[in-house]
Amino acid sequence: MADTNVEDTPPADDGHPVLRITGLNKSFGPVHVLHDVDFALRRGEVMALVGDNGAGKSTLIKCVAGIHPVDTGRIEFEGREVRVTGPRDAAALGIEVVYQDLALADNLDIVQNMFLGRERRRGIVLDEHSMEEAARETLARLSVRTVKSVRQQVASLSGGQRQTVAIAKAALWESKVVILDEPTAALGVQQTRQVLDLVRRLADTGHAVGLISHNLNDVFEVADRVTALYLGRVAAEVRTADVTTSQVVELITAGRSGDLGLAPHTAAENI
Amino acid sequence: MSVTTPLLELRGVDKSFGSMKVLRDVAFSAYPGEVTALVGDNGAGKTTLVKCIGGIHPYDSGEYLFEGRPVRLGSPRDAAALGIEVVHQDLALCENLDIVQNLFLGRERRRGLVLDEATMEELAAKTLSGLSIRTMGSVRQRISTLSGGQRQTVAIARAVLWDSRLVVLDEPAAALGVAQTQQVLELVRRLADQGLAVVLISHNMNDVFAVSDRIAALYLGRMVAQVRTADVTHTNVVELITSGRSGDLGLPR
Amino acid sequence: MMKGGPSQEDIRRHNLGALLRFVHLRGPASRATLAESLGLNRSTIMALTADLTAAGLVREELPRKPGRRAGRPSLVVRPESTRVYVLAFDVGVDRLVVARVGLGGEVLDRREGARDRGADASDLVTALVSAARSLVRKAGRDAVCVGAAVAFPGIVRRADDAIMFGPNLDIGDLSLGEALSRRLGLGIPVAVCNDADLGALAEHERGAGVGCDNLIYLHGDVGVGGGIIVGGRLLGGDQGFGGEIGHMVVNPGGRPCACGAQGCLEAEVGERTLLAHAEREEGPDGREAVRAVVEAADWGDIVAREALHRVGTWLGIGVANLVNVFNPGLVVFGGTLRDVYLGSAAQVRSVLATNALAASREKVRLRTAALGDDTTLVGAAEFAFTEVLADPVQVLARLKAPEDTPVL
Amino acid sequence: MSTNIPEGKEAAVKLADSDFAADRREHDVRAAVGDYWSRVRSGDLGAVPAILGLAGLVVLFTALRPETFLSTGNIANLSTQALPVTILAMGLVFVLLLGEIDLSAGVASGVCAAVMAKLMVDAGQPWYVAVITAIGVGIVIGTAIGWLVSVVRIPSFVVTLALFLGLQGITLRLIGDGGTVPVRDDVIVALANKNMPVWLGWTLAVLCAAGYAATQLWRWRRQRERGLVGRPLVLVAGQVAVIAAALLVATYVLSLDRAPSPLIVISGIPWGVPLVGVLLIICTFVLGRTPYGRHVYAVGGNAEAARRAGINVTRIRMSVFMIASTFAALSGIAAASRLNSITPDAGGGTTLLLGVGAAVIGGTSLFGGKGKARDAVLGGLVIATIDNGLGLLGAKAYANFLITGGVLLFAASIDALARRRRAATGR
Repeated sequence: MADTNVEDTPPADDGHPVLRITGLNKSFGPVHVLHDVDFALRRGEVMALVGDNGAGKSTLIKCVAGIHPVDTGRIEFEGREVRVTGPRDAAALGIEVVYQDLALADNLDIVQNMFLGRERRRGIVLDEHSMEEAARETLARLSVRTVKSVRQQVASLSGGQRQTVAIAKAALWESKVVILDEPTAALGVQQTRQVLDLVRRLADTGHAVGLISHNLNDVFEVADRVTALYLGRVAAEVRTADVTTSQVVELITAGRSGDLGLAPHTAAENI
Repeated sequence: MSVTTPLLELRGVDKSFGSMKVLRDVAFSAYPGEVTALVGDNGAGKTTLVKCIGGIHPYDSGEYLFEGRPVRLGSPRDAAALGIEVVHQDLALCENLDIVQNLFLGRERRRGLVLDEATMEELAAKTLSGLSIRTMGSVRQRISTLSGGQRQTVAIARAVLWDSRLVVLDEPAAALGVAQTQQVLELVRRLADQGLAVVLISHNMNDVFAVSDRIAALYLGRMVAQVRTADVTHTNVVELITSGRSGDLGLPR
Repeated sequence: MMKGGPSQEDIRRHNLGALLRFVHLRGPASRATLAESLGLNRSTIMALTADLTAAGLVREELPRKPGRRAGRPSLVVRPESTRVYVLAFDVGVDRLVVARVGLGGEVLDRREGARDRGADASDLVTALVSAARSLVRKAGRDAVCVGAAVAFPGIVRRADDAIMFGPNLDIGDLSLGEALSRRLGLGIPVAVCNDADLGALAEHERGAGVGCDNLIYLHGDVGVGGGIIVGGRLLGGDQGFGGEIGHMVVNPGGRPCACGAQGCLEAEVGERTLLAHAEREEGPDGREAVRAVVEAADWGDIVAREALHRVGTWLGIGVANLVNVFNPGLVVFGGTLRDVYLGSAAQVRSVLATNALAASREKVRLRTAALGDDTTLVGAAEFAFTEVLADPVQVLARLKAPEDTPVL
Repeated sequence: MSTNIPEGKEAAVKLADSDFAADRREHDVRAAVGDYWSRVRSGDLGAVPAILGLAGLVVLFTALRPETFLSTGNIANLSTQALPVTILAMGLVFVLLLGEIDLSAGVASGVCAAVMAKLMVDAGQPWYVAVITAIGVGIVIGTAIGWLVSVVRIPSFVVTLALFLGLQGITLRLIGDGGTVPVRDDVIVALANKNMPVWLGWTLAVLCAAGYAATQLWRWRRQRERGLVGRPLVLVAGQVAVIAAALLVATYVLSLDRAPSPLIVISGIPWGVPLVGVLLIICTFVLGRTPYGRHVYAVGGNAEAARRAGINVTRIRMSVFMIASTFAALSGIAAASRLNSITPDAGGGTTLLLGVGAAVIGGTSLFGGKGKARDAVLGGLVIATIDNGLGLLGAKAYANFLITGGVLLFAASIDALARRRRAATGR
C-alpha cells in the first residue's frame, strides 16, 4: 500500500532531481492530509502537480516552502538532506514559491516590487540604478516584452503582466526551484499564453519548475511530467508524453486509470 | 420534464472587458423547479456570467430570454423586476439590523407613514418556517449574532420573500462548517422544490451532485456542456472543468 | 356488510375521515378550499364540519393571516391539535424519543434521552412508559389520546407486531407493544412498526415525498433500514417484512453482516463500516461519530474522505439496484445516511449514472429527509393517527365512552 | 439503570434551537431579563452606561455640594444648560448613524445664531422671520456638506473640517471682531430664561405620560393580537411607570418656587424643555418607525447592502447632514437665548466636541449603525451635569476640560469595546 511509487523504472535520467521529497506525511491535528507522498523536481523540467480540490496540493507546496512543518518524510536538495523549518530556509536554499495572491504592492512600481524586502543599497541609500538594471536584465532573460517600462506601477498592469512580474521576481534571486500556484487562474486566453511561455522559459533557463494547475490543457502544453494527487496520496507520477488527459482525470478523481495509479483496494474497489 | 421551457435562457452571449474576452458564445438555461449547478475553474467566467444574468454587466452580444421572451437588462433593478435575485458571496446584510429588518430592507411594509412591524414580523416568520428553517432563536435577532450559515439562510430567504423566480447563489457554502453547509444545501434544494429556478455556483463536487438537476460547465469562457446530473459521473465533470471535454461531451477534439 | 354498494353511513364515515385527514395533513383550510379539494359541495362540508366539531376534533375560527384587511374573512377549519393527540415512540439504538403529537402533526411536547447500547428490554419499557406518563400528565384534562405507535429498528411481523429480528437492539422475547399498552393503561393498543417503514410514511405524508407516490426511504442508524412506498402504499410483502433494503447484497463475498450474509448494503455502508474505514473503530460511535467523519472529510482528512468515497460507492450501487427494480420517483436518505449522502453525493450519483438504467434513473430525485432527525418519530405519530382518521367519530366515541375517570 | 429518560421539567427536550422557539416561547419576566442580559453580554449596552453615569455624577456632586447641587434652582438651571448641547447632539446622531462626522455643526450653529441676531437687531425683523431664516441657513449649510460628501465623495471629516474653519470666518464677518450682538427679543430670550405656567407644565407632563403609556400598551396589544410575542406586560407596564414617574417628579420639582428671595415667585418648566421633548419625539418616531429611519440604520450598517436593496444611499447620506445642520441652527438659537447675545466665537471652541460627546456618551456608536435620539438627551444631561457640578465646585477651567475630555474618551472606549464584543460574539 505504501509502495505506490509507479516511477520505479528510472526515467531517462537527466541528473538527480534538484528537490526530492520522499515519504512525506502531514496531519493538522487529527486531520490527515498527506500520506507517504513522493515528489521530485528536476532541473530544466516543468513538473505539474494536479489533483482535485482538497487532494493536498497546496499543503504539499506549503511543506516545501517551509510554511508547514512536515510530520515525517525526507526532503533532499541537490542530493543532500535538508531541514526546511521556515520560509527563510526555503529561500536560502533557492526555493521560491509564487502564490495565487501574488503579494504585489499595487502602489509600487515593478522594480520596487521585485526587490521588495531585499532592496539593494549603497550605505543607507537605496541603489535604484543597480536594482533597475537587474530587474530589466531578468525580464529580458525571460523574454518578457509585454511590459513597457520597469518603472510602471503594478496597479496599471494587467493580470497576466502581474503574474509575469511575480514570476520574474522569483527568478531574480538565484533561485533553483520555482513553484507556481495556479499562475493562469483568472487570466484570459492571450495572457495565459504569455504566462505559459514564461513558465517554459523558466525551465529552459535551468530552473526546476513546479506548476500547480487545474487546467489540464495547460498542463499538457507546458509540463514534462505530471504528479497526480488523489486524497493525499500520489496516484502516479508520469511523463506527459505517455498519458492522455482522460487518464490524468481518472487519476485525479479515482486514484487510478488502467494500470496506472493506486492499488484497487485503496481506490475504492475499482469504481 | 425536458419539455418545460427554461425560465431563463441565454444564447450566444459574448462579453469582453476591453481586449480581454471573458465569455464566448455562451448558452445557458435555468429551469423552474430545478437546481442548475454552474461549475468551472477559477477565471472560467462563472462570476461574469452571473453578473450578466443579474444585470450588473451588460453583455456585448447574444440573446437573453426570460420565459421565452427576449428581454434587455439595463441594470440590477431590471433583473429584480423580472424576479431574478443574486445572492453574492458577501451576502450584503446589515449587521446592525435584525432578521426582519434585513428581509424587508428597501421594501418595507408601511401603514401610512409608519412601518408596519407586526405584519413584517409575521411574514418573515412565515417565510422562514415555510423553508423549514429551524435553526434560529428569534426573527428579532440581530444579524451580528448569527453564524455564517444562518446569515446565508437569511440572504436566501430574502429572495424567497420577494417572490423571486430565479435565485442565483454564488458559492453559498464557502467558508461554512459542514453542518451549516448541509443545511444550506437542503435549503437550496427546497427552493427548487418549491418551483423556483436555482443557479448554484460551487467548487465542491459533492455539493453539486447532492442538490443539482443539471450541471453547466464553463471552460475558459465557453459553455462546454450543460448536462443532466443523472447522466454524468464525477470524472466527466472534472474532465469538463479541467480540459473542456469529456468523451462525447464538451469541445470538439 | 353484505350489501352491494357502500351505505349512507359508510359514505359519511369516509367523508369525515377524508376531511379530517385533509386538515390533519395540509393544515387549517377554509370551507371553500375543503369543498374544492374533497370534491364535495359546501353544505356537505358544513355538515361534516359540524359533526367533527361536536366530536371535538376540529374547530372553526377566523384566520390569522397577515394583511387580513383585504377582503371578507372566511372561517377556517382547524384541527384541535392540543385536545386530540397520539403518543409516538422512537426507539433508536442509541436514542429514545417519546412525543405527544397533536392532530395536525404538531409535536406538542417531547422527552428525549440517550440509550446505552447494552441496556436490556425491561429498562427500555420502563423508560418509555415513564416518559409517556409524564407527557400524558402534562396534557390538559380534556385532551384525549387516540393512539400510540413505536418505531423500532428491527423486522416486525405485521399480524401481531412481534419483533422477529433486531440485530442491533435485542429485546429478547418481549412483546413490546403489549407491554407498553398494559403499563400505560390508557386503554389503547400500542402498535410496533419497523422504523424505516415509518420514516417512509412520514416523508411521504409530511416530508420530502409529499405528492410522490413511489418513493424509497433509506434510514441509517447503526444498521440500514428501508421503507418502500409503491403506488402510495407501503410495501410490506407477505408478512410485513418487506423493504429490508439494508440486507440487499451489493457486494457478494464482502464484509460480513449481522444477519449472517456477506456484503449486505448494511454491512458495506453501516455506521460500523464507515467508522472502520475511517480508522475510528476505537472512538465513540453513534450519529455524532458519523457526523464527525463527514466533518473531518470536509476539513480535508484523506482517511475520512476515502471512507466516505468507499461507502458512497456501495450506497450508489444499492440505490442503482433499487432504481432499476422499483423505478421510484424519489429516494430519500434519512438518519445518518443523510450525512453520508451529503458527504459522498458525487460518488453516489456517479455510480448511479453508470449502473442504473438510463430510463429509470433519468427522473429519480435524490433527497435528504425533510423532517430531519424526527422522521421516524413523525412516522410513528402518523401511524398512530391512522385509526382515528379512518373513522373519526366512532373512535372518539369509543375512547370517551367507557368511563369518564381520569387516566392516572 | 442504563436506559434513562430523565423526568420532570428539565427533561423536556429543549425546543430552544428550533422553529423560532424564542418567538413562540411564552415570554415571562425571567426570559425577558435573560434576553436583555445576553444582549448586554454581547456588547449591546443600550442606555445603561449613560444612566449609570448620570446617577453616579448626581450622587457625587450631591455629596460634594449637598446644599446647592440638588436645589430646585440649580436643577432648573441644569435643564437649560443642557439645552444647546442636547439639540446639537440630536442632529449629530443622524450623521453618526451613518458612521460619518460633522465637525462643522458647532460653528454652523454660531453662523445661524449670528444671522438671526443680525436680522433682528440690524434689520429689525420679527423673531419668527429671523428664526426661519436661521434654520434656512442651517439647511443650506447641510445641503452643501451633504453634496460634497455624498456626490463629490470627499470624506466628511475633510469637508466639515474645512467648513469648521470657513464658517468661523463668516461669523466673524457678521458680528465683527470683538463685537457682540445682543439678543433682546422676548420670545427668543424666553426659550432659555422663562418658564411655563405651572398648570401648563403639569398638563403637558400628564399628557406626555399618558401618551407614552398609550402607545406602548397599544403596541403590546397589537403584537399580542397577531400572535407575536413581545415583552411581558409587567415589563411594559414597569417601563411606562418608571418613565411616567420620572416625568412627573421632574415636573413637580420644577414647579416648586425656586426664587432666591421670598418676594418673587419663580416656578414652572423652562420653555426649552418642551422644545427638546418635541424634537425627541419627532426624531424617535422618524428613526424608529419610518422607512426613512430604517434606511438610515441600513446605510450605517452596510452601505453596499442598502444600495443593493434599492435604497438611494446618496440621498440618505445627504439628508443626514441637512438634518444635523438644521438641528445645529436650533442649537445656536438656544445658545443665543441662554447667553442673551452673540459673540464672534459663538459655536466655536468645545461646542461641537460636547455635542459629539453627548451623543456618544448616550450610547451612539462612532462606527455607525447604532444609536437613538434619546442618546442625545441622556448624553446632554451628563455633559451639562459635569459642567454644572464642576462650576459649583469652583473648579478651574483646565480641570473642566480635562474631565470632560476624559469622559468623552471613556464613552468612546466603551463604544469601541462593545463593538469588539459584538464582533466576537457574532460568529
